[in-house]
Amino acid sequence: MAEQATHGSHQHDDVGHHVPLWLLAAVLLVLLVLTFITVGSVWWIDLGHTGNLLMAMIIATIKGTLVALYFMHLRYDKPIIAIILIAALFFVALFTIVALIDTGQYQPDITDYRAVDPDARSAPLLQLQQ
Amino acid sequence: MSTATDAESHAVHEHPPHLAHHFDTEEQQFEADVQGMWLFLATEILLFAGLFCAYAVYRAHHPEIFYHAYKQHYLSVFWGSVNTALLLVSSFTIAAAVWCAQHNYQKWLVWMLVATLALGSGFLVVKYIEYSHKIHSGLLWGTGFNPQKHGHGHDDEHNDAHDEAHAATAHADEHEGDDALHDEPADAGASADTSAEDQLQWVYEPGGTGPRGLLEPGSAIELSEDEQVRNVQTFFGIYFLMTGLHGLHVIAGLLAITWLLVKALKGHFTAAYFTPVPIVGLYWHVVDLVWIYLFPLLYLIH
Amino acid sequence: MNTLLARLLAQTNIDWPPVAPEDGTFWLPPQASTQAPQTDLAFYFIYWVSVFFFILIVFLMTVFVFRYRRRVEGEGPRVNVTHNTPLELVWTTIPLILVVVMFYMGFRGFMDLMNPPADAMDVYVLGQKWNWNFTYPNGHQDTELHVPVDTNVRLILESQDVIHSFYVPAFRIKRDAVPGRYNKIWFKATKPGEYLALCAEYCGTQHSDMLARVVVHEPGMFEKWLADASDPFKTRSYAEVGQLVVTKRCGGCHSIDGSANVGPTFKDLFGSEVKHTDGATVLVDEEYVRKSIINPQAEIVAGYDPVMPTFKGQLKDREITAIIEYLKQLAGMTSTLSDVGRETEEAAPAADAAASQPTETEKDSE
Amino acid sequence: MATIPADYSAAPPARDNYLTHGRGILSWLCTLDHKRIGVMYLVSILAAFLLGGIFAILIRTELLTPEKTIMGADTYNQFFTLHGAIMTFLVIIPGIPAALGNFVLPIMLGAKDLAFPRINLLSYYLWVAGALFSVLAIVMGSVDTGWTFYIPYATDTTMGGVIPVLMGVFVLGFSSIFTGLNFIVTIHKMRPPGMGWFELPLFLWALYATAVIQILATPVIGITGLLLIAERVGQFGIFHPGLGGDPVLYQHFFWFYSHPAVYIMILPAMGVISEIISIFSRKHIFGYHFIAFSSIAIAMFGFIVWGHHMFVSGQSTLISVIFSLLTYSVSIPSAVKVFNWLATMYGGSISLRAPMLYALAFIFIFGIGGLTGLFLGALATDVHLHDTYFVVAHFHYVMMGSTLIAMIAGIHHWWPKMVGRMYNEAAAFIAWVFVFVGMNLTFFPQFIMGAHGMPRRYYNYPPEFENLHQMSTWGSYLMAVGFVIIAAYLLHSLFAGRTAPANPWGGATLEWRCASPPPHDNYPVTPTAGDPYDFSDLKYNPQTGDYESDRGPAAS
Repeated sequence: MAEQATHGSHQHDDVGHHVPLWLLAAVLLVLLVLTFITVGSVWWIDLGHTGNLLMAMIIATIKGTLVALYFMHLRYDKPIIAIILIAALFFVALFTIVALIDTGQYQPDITDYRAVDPDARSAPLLQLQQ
Repeated sequence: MSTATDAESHAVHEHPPHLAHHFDTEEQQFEADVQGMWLFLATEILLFAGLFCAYAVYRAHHPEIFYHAYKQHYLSVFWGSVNTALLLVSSFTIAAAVWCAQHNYQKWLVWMLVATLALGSGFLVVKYIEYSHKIHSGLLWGTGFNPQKHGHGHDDEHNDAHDEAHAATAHADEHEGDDALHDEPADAGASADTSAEDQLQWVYEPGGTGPRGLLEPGSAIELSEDEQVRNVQTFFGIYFLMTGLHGLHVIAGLLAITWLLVKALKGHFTAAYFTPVPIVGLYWHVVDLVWIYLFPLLYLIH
Repeated sequence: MNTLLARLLAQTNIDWPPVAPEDGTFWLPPQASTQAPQTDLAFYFIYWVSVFFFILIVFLMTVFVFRYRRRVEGEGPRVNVTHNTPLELVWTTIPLILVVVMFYMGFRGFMDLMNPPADAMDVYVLGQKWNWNFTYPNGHQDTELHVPVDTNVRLILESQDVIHSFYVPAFRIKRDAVPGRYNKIWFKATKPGEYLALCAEYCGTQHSDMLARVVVHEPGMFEKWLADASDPFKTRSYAEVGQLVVTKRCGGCHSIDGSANVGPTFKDLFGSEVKHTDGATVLVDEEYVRKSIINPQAEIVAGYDPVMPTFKGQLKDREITAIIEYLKQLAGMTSTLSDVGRETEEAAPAADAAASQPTETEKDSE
Repeated sequence: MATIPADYSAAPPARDNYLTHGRGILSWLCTLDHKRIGVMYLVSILAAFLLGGIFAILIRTELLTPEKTIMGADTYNQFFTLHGAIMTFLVIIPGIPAALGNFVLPIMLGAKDLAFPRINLLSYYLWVAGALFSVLAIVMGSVDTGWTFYIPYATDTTMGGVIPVLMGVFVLGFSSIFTGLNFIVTIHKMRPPGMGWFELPLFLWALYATAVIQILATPVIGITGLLLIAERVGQFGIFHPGLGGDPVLYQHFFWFYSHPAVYIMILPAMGVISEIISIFSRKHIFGYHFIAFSSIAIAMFGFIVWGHHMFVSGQSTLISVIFSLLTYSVSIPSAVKVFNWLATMYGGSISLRAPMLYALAFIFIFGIGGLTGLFLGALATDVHLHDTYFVVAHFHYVMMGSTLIAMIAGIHHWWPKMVGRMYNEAAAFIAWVFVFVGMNLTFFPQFIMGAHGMPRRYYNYPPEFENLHQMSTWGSYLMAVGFVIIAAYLLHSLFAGRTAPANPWGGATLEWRCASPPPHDNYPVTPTAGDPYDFSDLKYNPQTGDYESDRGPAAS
């Protein structure tokens, strides 16, 4: 992580990297095409619910990386910036995955509760078998 | 990162105008600003993480709600795609604005910022259209979820539903707990669907006393037996939270770009000093990044 | 050690069974369930490891402070070693091994606790704002948890309003009662006696009064108690049953001697006029008492908070009639239904007629 | 205690310094100088600490007898909620980073100020806004939900103060984020020549690890607060069971932030203790790399353990087992730090001045606090001990006994640098005895009560715990007396304290190379940093009571 910025100091050095305009335009075009594919896939491609979700997420991630790399100059910045973004995304994933696993594990408790008819509660209900 | 200039030559160095007294070189200041902004953007990403996690949990365990919402075409894919395109292009224009600032094309910089503002405002207009359609059709969160048949047969109350729309939109946008709205939260939802008085209004009882935490399916519209999906209000709870919070961030972004535009018009940005432009640009790109994920998750559930 | 514990835990006369009666150890309450020995084993293992390391740290610290104290300001250190990687590895791996053992001991007890045996007797525990309600397999509902000794009992916890937590220190069990879902926990009581169950998750004003008596019966006594509790009318008059139900369910908020409490007192209440928050004054008659039990929030007596939970589905009609009779007795009126379980005239409301024939009661309690 | 030279002049420091640089209230309220913002933070945080402490004393007085002693049940519930909320969000999370960190970090780096001075001032005013929201909450009907705001109680309670407190928490979250953001960028971008990552003082490593947690965890409490407000105002039904929501999911949201938050509290305290132990033993810190990396390890492990707050809440067995195992990973770095401090003291030249007294108390109390955490990490024992006074005692030992005591140690350590005055050592020793004895007398009996099954937040407790509660209440009075004595002699030192030399304790980090109190710009010329724990070149000068470096005059 130690990035010692050793460079000659000169008057009015231009800070930050110049991303050429044509590259920006190209990235925009790719983004629009990808959006078109995502929306189009609703009617043309059907990989089942989870398949469609996965495809949509992959396309969205590609679009996201393109925006981050070129529009946000991530590709030309110091590695610490990429580390910050990746750390944030890692903790988003950690939080979501653990919440998913846990809610998945105890979901039966909720569905059992909802399956029981409230009015029958006064009688000795043993609808809950297991 | 330590300064490259040794102590002696620094003292003799004449201090460039935009360099803060506690920084040694402009390069150091610019990189510090960019790193600081990226750290703030990490917190924005994690702020939305809470909503994405709630979305993931409720879609994983009640997928039928999300497929039902899609099959009923509650959200219009057309307007969603338009919004996505608007934000992508606005992302391009602000990136171009950074390029213009770096190359000292001050006139083009102004035009690019104006374009970004226009596209961003367009996004909000489309959001307004979508929200008013939801409110008109009674597709709200929590107890406000009482869907009527869409469009036909409801022109007569169109006007007052329209007025309700403003109240509810304001409500939807400032749902972040503006306690001014605290006093009649349920009414905003209930009064929105004036034609629903006669239907059995499921009275929301606090705590678990509700019928096992299950809300009646949309009784107003004819649903086949297997389509009787309960708790569809969860979808709209998450929809309005996500798009509402995102909408607030779009508004904040537009305000920041307006501030940039004013400074650009005054000619504050030159090739030597233009740092605020990429900083606001980074913020705008993250707002676009969040929408890139929101769009497929909410609009394209097939 | 126990005498010190006795002085620390001063015994005063209380109607609740003590949480920590005499025969616990200095640290832990008595072991009254199969879960307790496992938990205590893990507790004491961690305890002695902690004591060892704590005394080691404090001893070393005090020795260093006196042996290497600074005699004159500015004096340098006696030794100048600044790092020793093998030593660092030693005091990383040893604690690591110890904590993994601690994890395993806690894990073993927990797995046992989280997997109720199949043959367990099911008791439904309903937590509501500020009392517990237990539903036994034969449908009898009670505010006390009675269990036979040496029998697996599975508690199925649910809540009516906010999160509560069912906690019996003597059994070392605790589980939240979360509204909107079932939570399960089981225990096998090993020592007959009376224990205290408390609410461990904050739930409002009377969170600290949300207690329940847990009675572990000698072998064979439980069935006798359940039969009697399921049908109190067989051996008692309506008024006596009413007194039983009122002390169990209503005593927390309504006093019977006129003293102030969360709810209005029951003394001389029946037949009197009460003013409601909306200004209307109503005669307290049978219908009013019945309505206040089923839907208390509809009319609240002026000057009291609307905190009374509904007892709909928890009290059978006969029990409500019994409460009414007891209220009449408290108001000095003669009770028209004081005879024990025999044919009674039609004075009681129609709904009660079905309940008066003895044969009905068995079917009713199914 | 160590001999103290007699001939100190009581004259105030004559030179121009950051205190005399600007005059008038505006020069303070609109200052961009990190030192002034640090002092303003310190005063505000100590005021909030006083308010929280008053609630604590009232709660302890109420618990003298099982039944009603001085207040009703609702008032008691409000007081412990406010005590919890004020102490965590207003005092102990911003405590060391914002008050001491703001003041010391730039000087330790030889820098003129933090990377973003304006954001630093914004962070202070966000803290003030958070405090005002808390006061507004008290006025608007107070809040009785406990500082955890568990749903559905937090959405169903009729108390009017819940929303203002949540807005306060949201605003304080961003105040914490901006402090963390400032520290990370400053440490990355503004280190002096000669200071690589491994010449960084350990207090800065601790602040860096804390800042990483602040950036990555605080936004989640932000969104949790928003969702809770939305739940209350608009009945969104994300968490509320009555609308198909899941209250246990709320607990995941809440604890995902709140456990890392306890490491936001303890890490800076460990940083302060590392500095003090090394300086007052006049010996190079032992195992620098291990202490530095254990700070980062605690920050990272802190994110994967939050489930141990939910073992009995209906969390699934699989996830509970995983969280219990991971929870033990966090105890190892803390143990490594304690052992390294002891190794630092071995063979040193230990001077028992006030900061060192509190550092030793820290090791003693954090020892108990940390080890009792092991009981709560094991699944079987946590089922018995969860939500009892055992937990209350554990987190008070770790928060009150460790972080607060370390903050007091830090205040005593940098007091000469902050105000240019020395305080009375004898009074400091007396106050230390009161605080140390009072703290242990207050919270150790609670371990016994908790293990016997005394639940948390009980207004009317089973009578058999009466004696233990009375011991605990008397202990809290002792501690309160101790804090009053501290406040007395520190305020006294402002006016009549001896003039402080630049380096009274003989520290080797950069902040001791500038004057006490430092000039507005800290250093006319950025100093070159060396090994932060190399005391060999510092000689003690009895006349001035100062440690002078023979590598040339202090850069004052």
